[in-house]
Amino acid sequence: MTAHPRIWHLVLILSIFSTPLVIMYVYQVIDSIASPDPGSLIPGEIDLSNWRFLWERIDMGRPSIWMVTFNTFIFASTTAFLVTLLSTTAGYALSRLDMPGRPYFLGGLIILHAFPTITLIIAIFIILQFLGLFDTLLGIILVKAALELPFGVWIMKGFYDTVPWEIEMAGVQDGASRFRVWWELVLPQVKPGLAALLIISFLSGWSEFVLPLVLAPGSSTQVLSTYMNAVIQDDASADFGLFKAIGMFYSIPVIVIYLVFQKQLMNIYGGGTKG
Amino acid sequence: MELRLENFTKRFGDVTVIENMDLTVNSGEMMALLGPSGCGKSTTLFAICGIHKMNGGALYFGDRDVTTVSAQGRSVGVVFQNYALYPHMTAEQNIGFPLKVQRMPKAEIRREVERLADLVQIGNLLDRRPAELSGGQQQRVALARAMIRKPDVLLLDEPLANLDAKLRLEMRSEIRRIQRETGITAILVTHDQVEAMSMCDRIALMRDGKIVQLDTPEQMYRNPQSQFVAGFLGNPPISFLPARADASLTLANGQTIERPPGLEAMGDVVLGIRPEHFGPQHGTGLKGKVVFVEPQGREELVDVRLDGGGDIRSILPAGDPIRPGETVDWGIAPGTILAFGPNGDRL
Amino acid sequence: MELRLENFTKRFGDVTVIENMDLTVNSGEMMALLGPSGCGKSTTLFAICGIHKMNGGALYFGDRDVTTVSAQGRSVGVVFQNYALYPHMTAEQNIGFPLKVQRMPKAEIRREVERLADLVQIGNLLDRRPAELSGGQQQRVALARAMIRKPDVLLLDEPLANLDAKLRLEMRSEIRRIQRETGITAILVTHDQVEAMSMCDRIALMRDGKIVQLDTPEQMYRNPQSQFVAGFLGNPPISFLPARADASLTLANGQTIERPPGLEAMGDVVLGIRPEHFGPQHGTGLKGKVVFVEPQGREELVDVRLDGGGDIRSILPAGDPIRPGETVDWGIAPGTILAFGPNGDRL
Amino acid sequence: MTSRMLGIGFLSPAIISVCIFFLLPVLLTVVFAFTNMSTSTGIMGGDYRINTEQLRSLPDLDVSEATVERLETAGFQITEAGLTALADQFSKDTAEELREDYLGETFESRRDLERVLKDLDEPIRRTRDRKEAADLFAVTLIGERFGTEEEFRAALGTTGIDAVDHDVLTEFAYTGWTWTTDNFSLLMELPSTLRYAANTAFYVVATLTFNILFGLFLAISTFYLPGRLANTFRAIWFLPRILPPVLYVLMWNWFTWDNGFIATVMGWFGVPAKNWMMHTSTHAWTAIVLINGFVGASLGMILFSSAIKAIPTSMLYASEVDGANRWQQVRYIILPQMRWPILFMTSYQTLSLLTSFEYILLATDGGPGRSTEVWALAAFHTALNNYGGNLQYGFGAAYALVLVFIGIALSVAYLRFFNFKELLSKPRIEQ
Amino acid sequence: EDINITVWAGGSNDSDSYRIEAIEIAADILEREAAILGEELNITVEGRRDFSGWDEFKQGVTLGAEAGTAPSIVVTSHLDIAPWSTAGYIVPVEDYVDLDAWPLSNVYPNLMEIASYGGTQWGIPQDAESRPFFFWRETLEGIGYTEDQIDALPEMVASGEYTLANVLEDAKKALDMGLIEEGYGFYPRPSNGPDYAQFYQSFGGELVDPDTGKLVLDKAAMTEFYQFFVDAVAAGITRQNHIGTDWNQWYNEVANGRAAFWHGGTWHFGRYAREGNDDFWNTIQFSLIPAGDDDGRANTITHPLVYLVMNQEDDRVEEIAAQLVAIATEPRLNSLHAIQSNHLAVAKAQSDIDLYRGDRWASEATEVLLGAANSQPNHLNYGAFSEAMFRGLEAAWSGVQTPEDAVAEVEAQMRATIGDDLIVR
Ligand SMILES: Nc1ncnc2c1ncn2[C@@H]1O[C@H](COP(=O)(O)OP(=O)(O)OP(=O)(O)O)[C@@H](O)[C@H]1O
Ligand SMILES: Nc1ncnc2c1ncn2[C@@H]1O[C@H](COP(=O)(O)OP(=O)(O)OP(=O)(O)O)[C@@H](O)[C@H]1O
Ligand SMILES: [Mg+2]
Ligand SMILES: [Mg+2]
Repeated sequence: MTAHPRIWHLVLILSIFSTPLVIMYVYQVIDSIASPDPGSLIPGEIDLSNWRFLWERIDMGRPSIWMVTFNTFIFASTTAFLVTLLSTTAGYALSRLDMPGRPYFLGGLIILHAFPTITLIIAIFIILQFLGLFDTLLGIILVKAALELPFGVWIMKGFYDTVPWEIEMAGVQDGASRFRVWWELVLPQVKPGLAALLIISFLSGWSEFVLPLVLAPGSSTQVLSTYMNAVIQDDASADFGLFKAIGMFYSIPVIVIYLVFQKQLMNIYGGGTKG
Repeated sequence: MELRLENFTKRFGDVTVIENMDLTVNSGEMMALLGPSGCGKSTTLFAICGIHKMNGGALYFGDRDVTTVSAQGRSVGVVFQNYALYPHMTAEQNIGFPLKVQRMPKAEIRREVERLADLVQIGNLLDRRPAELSGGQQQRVALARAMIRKPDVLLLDEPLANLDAKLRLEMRSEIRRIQRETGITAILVTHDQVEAMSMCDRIALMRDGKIVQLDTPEQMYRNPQSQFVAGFLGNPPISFLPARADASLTLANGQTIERPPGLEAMGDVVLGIRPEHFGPQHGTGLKGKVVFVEPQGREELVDVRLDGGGDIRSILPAGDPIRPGETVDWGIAPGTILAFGPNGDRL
Repeated sequence: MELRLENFTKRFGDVTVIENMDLTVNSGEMMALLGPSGCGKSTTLFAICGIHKMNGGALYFGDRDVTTVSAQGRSVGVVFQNYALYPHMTAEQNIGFPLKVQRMPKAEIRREVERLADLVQIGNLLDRRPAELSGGQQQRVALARAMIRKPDVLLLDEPLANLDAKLRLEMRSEIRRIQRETGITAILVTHDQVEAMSMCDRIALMRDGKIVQLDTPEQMYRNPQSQFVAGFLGNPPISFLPARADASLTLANGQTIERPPGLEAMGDVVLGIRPEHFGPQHGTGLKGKVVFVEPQGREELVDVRLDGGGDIRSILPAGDPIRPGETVDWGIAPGTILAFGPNGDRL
Repeated sequence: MTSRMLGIGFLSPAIISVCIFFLLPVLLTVVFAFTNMSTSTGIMGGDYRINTEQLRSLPDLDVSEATVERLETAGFQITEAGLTALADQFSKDTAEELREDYLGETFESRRDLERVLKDLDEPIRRTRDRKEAADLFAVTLIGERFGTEEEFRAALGTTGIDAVDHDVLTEFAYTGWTWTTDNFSLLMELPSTLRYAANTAFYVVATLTFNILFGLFLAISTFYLPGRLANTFRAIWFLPRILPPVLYVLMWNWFTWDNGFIATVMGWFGVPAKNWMMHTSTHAWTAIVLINGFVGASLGMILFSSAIKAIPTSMLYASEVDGANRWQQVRYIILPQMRWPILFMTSYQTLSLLTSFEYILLATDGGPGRSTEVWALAAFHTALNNYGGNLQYGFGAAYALVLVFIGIALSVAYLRFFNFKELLSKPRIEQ
Repeated sequence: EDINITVWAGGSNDSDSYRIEAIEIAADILEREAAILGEELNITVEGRRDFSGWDEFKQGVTLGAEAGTAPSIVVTSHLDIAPWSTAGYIVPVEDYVDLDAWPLSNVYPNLMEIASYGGTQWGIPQDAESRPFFFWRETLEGIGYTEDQIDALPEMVASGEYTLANVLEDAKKALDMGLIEEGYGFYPRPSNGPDYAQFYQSFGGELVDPDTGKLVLDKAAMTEFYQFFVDAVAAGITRQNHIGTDWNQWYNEVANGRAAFWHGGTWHFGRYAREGNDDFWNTIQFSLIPAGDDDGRANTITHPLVYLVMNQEDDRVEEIAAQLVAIATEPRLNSLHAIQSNHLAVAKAQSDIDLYRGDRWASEATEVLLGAANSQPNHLNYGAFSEAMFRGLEAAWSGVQTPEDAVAEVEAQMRATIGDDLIVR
């Protein structure tokens, strides 16, 4: 766009609105390493004791942060992997393959895409319990993956839709089977989609709170969100510095992923939800 | 290899796009499928290569009935309009892909790829990916890929549509050269009459899913079987003038022209006059006023509005000092008038 | 209104796209900005309409210095390549938009829109949205929208690029007619030489951000100031043959041609021979073999490979029985050879 | 491989998991909504038992007084049959001793009998054995649990209850869940229903309005800013979307609590410290709308930004040379062309907001005074999370079912926004 | 023989660690007993108390019980006995242990009664406590009380001479005199808890009808109870947005005299020290919850946590678990918890243990409070009752509804959810 002399108006309004967020971000960082005195906003001395949770248990009743982090990582990455895997095949089938019932699958997909999933949690509990997967990481992984699937399939279908039909036709014409065409010719074209979906579902898993809270309440299946919430709720020790340090620790991967994959993230949210 | 389409019918849902079409392409011939947008050219091509199923009729490659053979099983090379190169593969991998799926040994693939690369003259570009190639180079890679399996038939779907004017000129002769050199039977789908005429041995001109005329380019230009064909070919396009035929031809504006020899019909006719056949060099006979002059370098396009109504176009070598507004009295080259009946058929 | 660009310089970041360009378009004149892709045509246009700021120089509309006036403040009408119609508005709303933003009363807008719609002959299409209009009709709407403010200058950025061949022909004369009727000063940006030559009073041929020649179409075709200009204009394109000039002209292949009168240079030159100036009708003199014949309806394009090397193209009326492989001995029309020095300048 | 086979193969993993964790739960939710399932009924079926607590409400029941009497007094009786069994399973001497001293005697509770067994000369020493021994003399079924209906009816027989009353008692004693439509009549009756519905409506409308308007504002304003600045603002506003909700809400808590940022800053101006999130329901609503709104605006910003980017620049140029100023450009060119994304965001967000409660749960948990309790949160509280501990699965499912219906209805409407016809177009390779 | 015992303790933090450790010690003892009998018993005890709150804990236990992954022993509110026993999640301890024998025979009978339901002894009390009313001495002195008057306060409260009306009055006075800040006159617990049933009782409310065993909604008492809080807000001595105040902030404030009157748990005693108040006896006075008016009575509620044995696939685990619970009830073991966490004894003999007797707080509190303490009823629908009661209070307190409207809504809510088991007065 052409440069405009009155841009500072916009910048001013935007800045005003952004101030609360920025303050939150800034103090999120400051307080985790140097808590100000109560009633003051000026940070005190650098104080790494808020980070003690890294090397000691903040409360003997709680699991170690490292185990929780490990759980979270397993949960998020496995979910992301599953979602991506299933979406990749299903998205292709819906986008490209001529098969009976395709319109119904597509319609169903859209309905599910917009479906209120969290209300189903009681019923999901029953199913998990029936499968013997209640209070296991595997259980919440499967549930989370299934709930994310409609979104994932939708995204992947969108990416497949942009691959020119001619590429596929050329592949068929060159003598390759449909499977081979998919694997060798089409899949490489949707790599950005795969990456984006992988990132998004990882982030979504990393942040998930309600599912682990309800469906995996045990100590050994704690994830960072439930761990952090438990620490915050614990009325024996309110220490915002500690919370914020844990929060920092929790959000570092998110920030890193954001910085590295900014483009893909913006794309998927823009492109993935288009009609 | 001869290609024969018999009674070909294609429907999409309820809509019949092509009905009972017959087409024979001789061995080694290059045939154009020419026609306006939506007439069914691509549909025919997709049926021949097996990407679409035929709803009726049969397709033969030589004596082999391939009607129900899958696309993978037919030996057809196709060049798509936007090249359809695999963007993640180098030119070499693109060209070699058809052999790779046949599990041919690497060394052999390499040899074949080089042979084809030489044929299309891109031997030095084999490591590049499509994005690093110019349009013409991509076109060549696509051609090489289509040819590497030594297919029975080569199909080209508007192969030049995405190239700029100069490249189009170049690739036109290039494709023709390669087709001649390999002697492959080829079908070219296009809606550009210049391409069809300049590249092909014969042209099948289609309209609404039917072949309206199948002829050599010269024949089709000189001897169109209908007003539609006459209007479709020729650049600048032919001018049509309605007239009444009796002893002579009386134009709607009242001017008269001599009956061309051989024209027997009487009553309402439409006359077709090509721009190169109307001009001062052809004598006199039609009076009018120049309304528009378009210089085009070596030639000038002149629109003449006849006295009493009716526009007629002329193309003249550049340099004649003609100005809009000038009144003219120009003639028509004898024996060049095409006459059509009210239904559009040639008389 | 006369338009004057003085010392115009435009940089994007570090890259200087245009440096110190001068251009004057006379009042009521239609000027083509012609040149290959990326030469800076659109950049110049955007500077004139005020969408881009100029990094140096000045722009005058008549006597008014508009260099620092915003796009909204200049009175220019622009037709964009893809028409840039507002898809959510009807044709009427599109055309009326420039007046609406000036808060003109509705009734007046309506009257003006009708006037323009009549001018571009789409009076019956005013309720349709762009998606319901054909390419040519969209083009007309865009034209009407550009003209409704009675702008000082009309700018057209490749207005015909997206139209098919027939429509292009039609819109070419249409745009020219409207420009003539309204007497507006216009600039047409195009990379199609035919468009530039057929529509404009003068052509500014650009290359790499510079105007290399500014002339009438005829002059530019007949009298190109450089090899680049000669190569850029003409369809089919001119053929170039390197030669040595001494007493006569000796081609690289050893054949000799007579020196054209007026050529004074000695040493290495490049000869430019237009296809219409080489052929049997011009006598004999150059021997070679026909390598390729491309029928194009009323004409045939013939590529001749000269004995000893070098290709030269000829265009002949259709119907001459020429076949590839034939040996020929054709001449060049006297006085038509263009000679260029090693640096490409006309000698 | 035909596309048919390949398609089925490619789809089935996704379909299976969606069926198990998506469709099946929907069905189960429908089923549960028609039960009285709760913590006390359990989920997997129940037992049969009557305890002393229930004895008190026996008179309300349609059974004879004799039955009530019998149930209350049956107790433990030393009978010959019991003694024989005791002799078999434990010791003859004990049985003998018991017969001599207590034959025919009735004990009101097992504990009394146990004491006797313990105090014999030949006592039964181990606690568990004593309990088993005592059970041999049980006539009463009070306090006993029976796994199946047959066992319970048999016990009724043993106790000597009139067969006429068996059916009523069996039903009375069943602890598992039963079918009922009470959940829905309860929903109709409860005054809170209306309030939660109103809360939800307010929440959805307010948040949605904020989301869309502010999302639009962000998208449009960053569009006009030079790259660096725009990216900075985008980053600031994108983070709420991807930050874990627990952390994001913690930041808000810090911002608004009594010793938090606002309170501290307001303190400088003499405003007494208060909890700016929970002070009144207005504060709570403001916080809720902002917390959710920032996240929603974040999504809106991204979606709308890409929609704006999709508008051809030439169209914007055109409007500039047509004389439109920036505001007119936004008003007449950009906004009208964002109709579809706005519509999409609206319907999509409506659904998400209707069913989302994560942020509210973490921020106010419905308070103060349930003023921010929305429908989905009420479902969660009722079914899974309350201080009382008696979780009402069936009632919670009824709450959820309402949302499920709204969800389906909205999704179908939403289908129409998508150009569904286009989806139906057939794949272009027919094999 | 290897036995795995899992213990989940709700609402516990570091100072409550003996809830689990006592089981561990008991396991050691039981192993040794077995060893003497020549059996090799190997008990692994696994404890867990990292729950976000009671809500999550209960949800985890019930869903776990449904899924068959429930712990062997839970430490939870006695109120859970009714629903959990009905659902079959827990098994009666009386099936496995001799209630007439040491140490269970030594447990206060009223506590044992609280841990039973429907005539069955389901659990064993784990600790006892009570929820007294606290006064900040300095503030009272500031408004004119002498030291003796302050010392006599508990009796005045007990006898009904000093009522909640006086509390309002005194707090207002303190506020007007600037001894306290606005909102710090009466500073109640910031979240739902049994404490609030006490105020209902203060105004003459009865939780359960002793004859029929049905729950009782005394509308008049309930309205007055709500009105008291509304009045407190109106007088500026209680904050309208008090509910939801951070617990840590709350502890810190009451321990250091920011509030004039408040109420809390006996276990807060230790917390006050941790918040820097080492001089409880000279700074704080405590009593029963004062009567609301002349109809009401001073009272306090004890809300013991209980050990419950959860239904397991393997009976043997249940048996061992029950025995561990019994052993953990040994006075010495239980005193460890009582003193460390400032709870009260569950067994009479604990008063004879030096550790316990040496603790002034434990002894005095037991004396002043425990005798008069009643408890909430074990009733299937009590959860719904208490939930509705608190929500109503919250609505009135925060000004969302008037006390009358709130009570009306509570009544509707209770009638709908409790139905036949409710008596409305
Ligand atoms: N998959 C399809 N479903 C329904 N109708 C179709 C389909 N493909 C093509 N058609 C219709 O069949 C007719 C012929 O289409 P076809 O693509 O063969 O035209 P074409 O001659 O190749 O045109 P163009 O020059 O525009 O490519 C058109 O009317 C088109 O709308
Ligand atoms: N916004 C820009 N930033 C940087 N470089 C630019 C920008 N716009 C144009 N250029 C460069 O300026 C040069 C001239 O561009 P311009 O668009 O004017 O070419 P053009 O003559 O219109 O070409 P075309 O016929 O392809 O439209 C090109 O090299 C182009 O890469
Ligand atoms: Mg086509
Ligand atoms: Mg351009």
